[in-house]
Amino acid sequence: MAKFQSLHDAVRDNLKDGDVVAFEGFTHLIPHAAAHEAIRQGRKDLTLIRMTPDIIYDQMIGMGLVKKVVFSYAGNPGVGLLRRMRDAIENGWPRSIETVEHSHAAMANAYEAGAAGLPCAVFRGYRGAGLKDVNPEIRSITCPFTGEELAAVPAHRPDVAFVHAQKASKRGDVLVEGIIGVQKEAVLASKRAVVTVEEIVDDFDDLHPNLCVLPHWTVTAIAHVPGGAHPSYTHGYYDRDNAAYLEWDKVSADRDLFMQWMKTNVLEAGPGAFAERVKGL
Amino acid sequence: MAKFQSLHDAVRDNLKDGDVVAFEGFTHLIPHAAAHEAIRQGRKDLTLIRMTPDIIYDQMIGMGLVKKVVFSYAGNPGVGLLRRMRDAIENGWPRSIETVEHSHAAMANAYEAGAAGLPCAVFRGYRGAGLKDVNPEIRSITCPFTGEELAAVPAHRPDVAFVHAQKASKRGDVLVEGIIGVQKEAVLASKRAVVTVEEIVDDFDDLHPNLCVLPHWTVTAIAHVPGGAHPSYTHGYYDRDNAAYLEWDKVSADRDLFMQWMKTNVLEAGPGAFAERVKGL
Amino acid sequence: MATISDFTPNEMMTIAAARALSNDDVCFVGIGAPSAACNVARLTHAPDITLIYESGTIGTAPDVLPLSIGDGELCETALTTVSVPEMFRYWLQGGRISVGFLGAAQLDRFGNINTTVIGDYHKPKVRLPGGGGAPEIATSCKQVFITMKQATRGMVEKIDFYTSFGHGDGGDHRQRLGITTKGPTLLITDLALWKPDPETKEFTVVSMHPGVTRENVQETCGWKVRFSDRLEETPPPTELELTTLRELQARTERAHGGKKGS
Amino acid sequence: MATISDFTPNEMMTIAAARALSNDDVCFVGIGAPSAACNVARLTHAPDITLIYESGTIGTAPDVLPLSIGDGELCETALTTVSVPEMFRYWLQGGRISVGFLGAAQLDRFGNINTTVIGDYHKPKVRLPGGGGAPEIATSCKQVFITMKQATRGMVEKIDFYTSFGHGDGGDHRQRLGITTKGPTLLITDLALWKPDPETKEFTVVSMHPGVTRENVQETCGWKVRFSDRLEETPPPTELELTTLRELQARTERAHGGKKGS
Repeated sequence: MAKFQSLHDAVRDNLKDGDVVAFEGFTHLIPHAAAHEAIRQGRKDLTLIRMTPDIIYDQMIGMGLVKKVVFSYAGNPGVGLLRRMRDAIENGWPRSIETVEHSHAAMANAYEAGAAGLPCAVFRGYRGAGLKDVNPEIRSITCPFTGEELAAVPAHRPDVAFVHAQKASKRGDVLVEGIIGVQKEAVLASKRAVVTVEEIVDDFDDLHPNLCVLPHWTVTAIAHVPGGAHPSYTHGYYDRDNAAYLEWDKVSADRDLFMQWMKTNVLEAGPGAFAERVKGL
Repeated sequence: MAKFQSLHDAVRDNLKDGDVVAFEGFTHLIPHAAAHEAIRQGRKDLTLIRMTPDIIYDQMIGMGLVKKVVFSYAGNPGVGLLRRMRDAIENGWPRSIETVEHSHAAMANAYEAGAAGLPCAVFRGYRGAGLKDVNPEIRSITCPFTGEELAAVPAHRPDVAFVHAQKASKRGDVLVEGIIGVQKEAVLASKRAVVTVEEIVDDFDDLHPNLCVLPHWTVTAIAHVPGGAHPSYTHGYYDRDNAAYLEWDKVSADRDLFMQWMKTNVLEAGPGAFAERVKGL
Repeated sequence: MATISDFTPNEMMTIAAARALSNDDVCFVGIGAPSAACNVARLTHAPDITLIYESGTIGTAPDVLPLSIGDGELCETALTTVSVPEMFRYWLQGGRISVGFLGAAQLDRFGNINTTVIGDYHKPKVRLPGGGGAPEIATSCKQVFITMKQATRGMVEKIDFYTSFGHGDGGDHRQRLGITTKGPTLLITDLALWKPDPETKEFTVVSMHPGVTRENVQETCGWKVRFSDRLEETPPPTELELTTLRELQARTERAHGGKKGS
Repeated sequence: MATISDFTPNEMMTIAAARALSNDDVCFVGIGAPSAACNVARLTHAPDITLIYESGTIGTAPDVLPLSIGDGELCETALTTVSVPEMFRYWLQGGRISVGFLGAAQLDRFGNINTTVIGDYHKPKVRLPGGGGAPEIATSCKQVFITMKQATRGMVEKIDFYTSFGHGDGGDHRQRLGITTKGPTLLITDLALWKPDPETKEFTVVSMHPGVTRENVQETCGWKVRFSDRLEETPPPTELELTTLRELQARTERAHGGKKGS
């Protein structure tokens, strides 16, 4: 049953040291505010799952929260590489991290299987691809009807998922619109789910019947954080702040500059800052 | 690429003797007009796939079009049994039919796997259930990570699917709303797809982005048949004609009465009759 | 308080089933008695109960009882409506349903159900509709409630076909098959409430409805009935319960009664 | 008609890629050159082409080029937007994509691609972003077009990691792995068009862009280049193609250029 909480309390109650956690979003609705709260609270030894680790995973890795990343594409979307993640992988700074690497198809199927309560996902994939030689979690299964060999990967079952969404109703139901990514699957695959929202509305009575809605009993906590996806965007609310993505390429290129930026913009800031950041976008 | 055709021509071009065919719809949007056209054209030796065979399958079986039915629940929805299907199974009238029986979960997963281009569906099912002892198409697969035994069934890959929908755009894109059932999966799993629609509109420009839409290049033919789901209903257009469902229970109880009813209401009628039948509903 | 003469056995069955549901339940609802029971619960003591119909409607609150599991009313009053594959994958198999309701053509003392055939599967005397969602409802829901009217041809020593698995041969049979859910935990008939014995899993009468005798229960049941040592009497329907059920049925009759196209 | 001095090699590459697309194609589009090429095709000779971005947007018609594969513009102009699992299951794996576009950090003569690591996988010299959708785009799309700027460090004798499979060691290697799609059928660089030899599957230059010499092609390629016996010259961009591309890029610059929050 969804509990309305401050973001501070929602992160405190739902994210523990050593957790397997997914902050999901596919270019759209990236839960920046929630990731920053996790950094402020100094969680340790996290295993991060994400199809597209981007700035927030770069930040968490750079701040030393992370021991392992399970992913399929690690980049600053539309800009380039993730420099903090590279520094951790190539140089062990601030700590070495383990990586488990998949394709998008495998990751999407693994979330789907997690949401569906299955132990593994089965799909046609990885043929001729090198990842199956370096990732022991890529195995195969034989179709009992055709004999075709299909790929199998373990289902994702995070301890907790964080997602950002447009609206919650007062009862705690959540609406996600536009590019919906794997957010529904991430929430349903996880033991706990924390959602930050742009807006809380009385009810969802007038919604079209076939939208992407998460019932309140699938959500653990909801925090009202306007602008909480900045610098990514929220369909219907504000656009992507592309300058911030470009800025990150510079900030993340230098360890000292990175630490200073994090101090100013994350450690000494709070969720309330996000509403300001999206003004005019 | 969707071709706009009369229902007569769409059925003539897309349904052949001996085809494996799915007329899908889950209580809502049952493609009655398309099934009646198939009966008028006298197709033979069809294998019918359907989660919930109902009146139209009772009619096709009673008229002798069918050699095999793949299904999970055969009933007159909200009323009772399918008397023509029973007569075929129990007494071989007008011909004996083969049945391949699954659970809903298996059928839904088999359509999903078909849409996903996979040879089989994998799910947790049939534990302790008797169907796996009488249906050789229910097999198992072992999760390579946990050792759990999961059920596997062949994917559905019909030659042709028939569905009814609310709207087509002039370009041939199709919108399905409300209880969407397995229609999208049935269309995507099939080699060809024929859609009857209530209405043809200029475009879909104002639709919410996350609705159930079939792009024109996934549809083979579209026929404009207002009322084409009668006596089932079309969300946003007309309600279920419950009296017709009750009437069917009586009509189908007697072979002669059945034949007479089919002559009057199907063989000597045409798709144009459906618009009349939904007036006032 | 209503008295025995004021209600029918069917009404008592529906209301007893409604009482077994709580506000936090997420129910997979079938048509007929389960649908009435779930909606009476929602309209009385469990306003926040979540009702799910296998057609894909989640969180429905119909004003009248649906004619089928896919009525437009269910979709219009639902929080959201998903595809049928999603319903069976994410919602049922995903383990999110707390109570699944099943009816039965044949039932045995261990809660195994047949709705497939009477007689031999390949040469059936009567071909019934089949299992539909039941095989997986029986194993994926956290627990299963069964409702049926008692009759010797329905409550039988041995069912002709295992459409859905209850407790099998009893004891730990579920666990031995790798099933982790509880299975049938309650049988609600028009005469009594039954619960599985904690050890043997045989259904045992724990409460008889007002005015019902042990003989009534035994003579409508095809196996030798076990009665609990602490047999209770089911409280009769309250005025609120009975009024709610009857008004629901009256609204349903008015809504669906005379509807017919040209 | 434009002449050689009027366009850049990058523009020629994008326009040559656009020309390879037809009105009936369903394209899985990546960011960068593929996105520009697909949209130039849509705005010139292929107005009905279907563009799909892996974020879930089907049938997009963006007025400006997206910054990422998940821009709001893609969703707003799409026919429909589906979930990412559905995109990869029903649309890509379902075999509905006629052309998949891939870029490469490293490419070999058989169209095998590396975008994962430079150096050893476990001790990388450079950790690149990784494969994303590429491993399955390479095998599920009916055919694959590759675009990249020529450079010896990119077009190499042996790639460090097989992110996605092209023609493997050449010949029938795809078929031997049970892959039924065609794989890379066209390589569009800033200097030339390449197609796989029908037998060996080695990429062969079939057309050089205006003003490009064999030496230009060889000195920017890390393997010994094979040229077709019937080598053609790529027609230069037409006025319409060049204007369309430049206007698209100008609109894109205006739309995304200065945007910054507080």
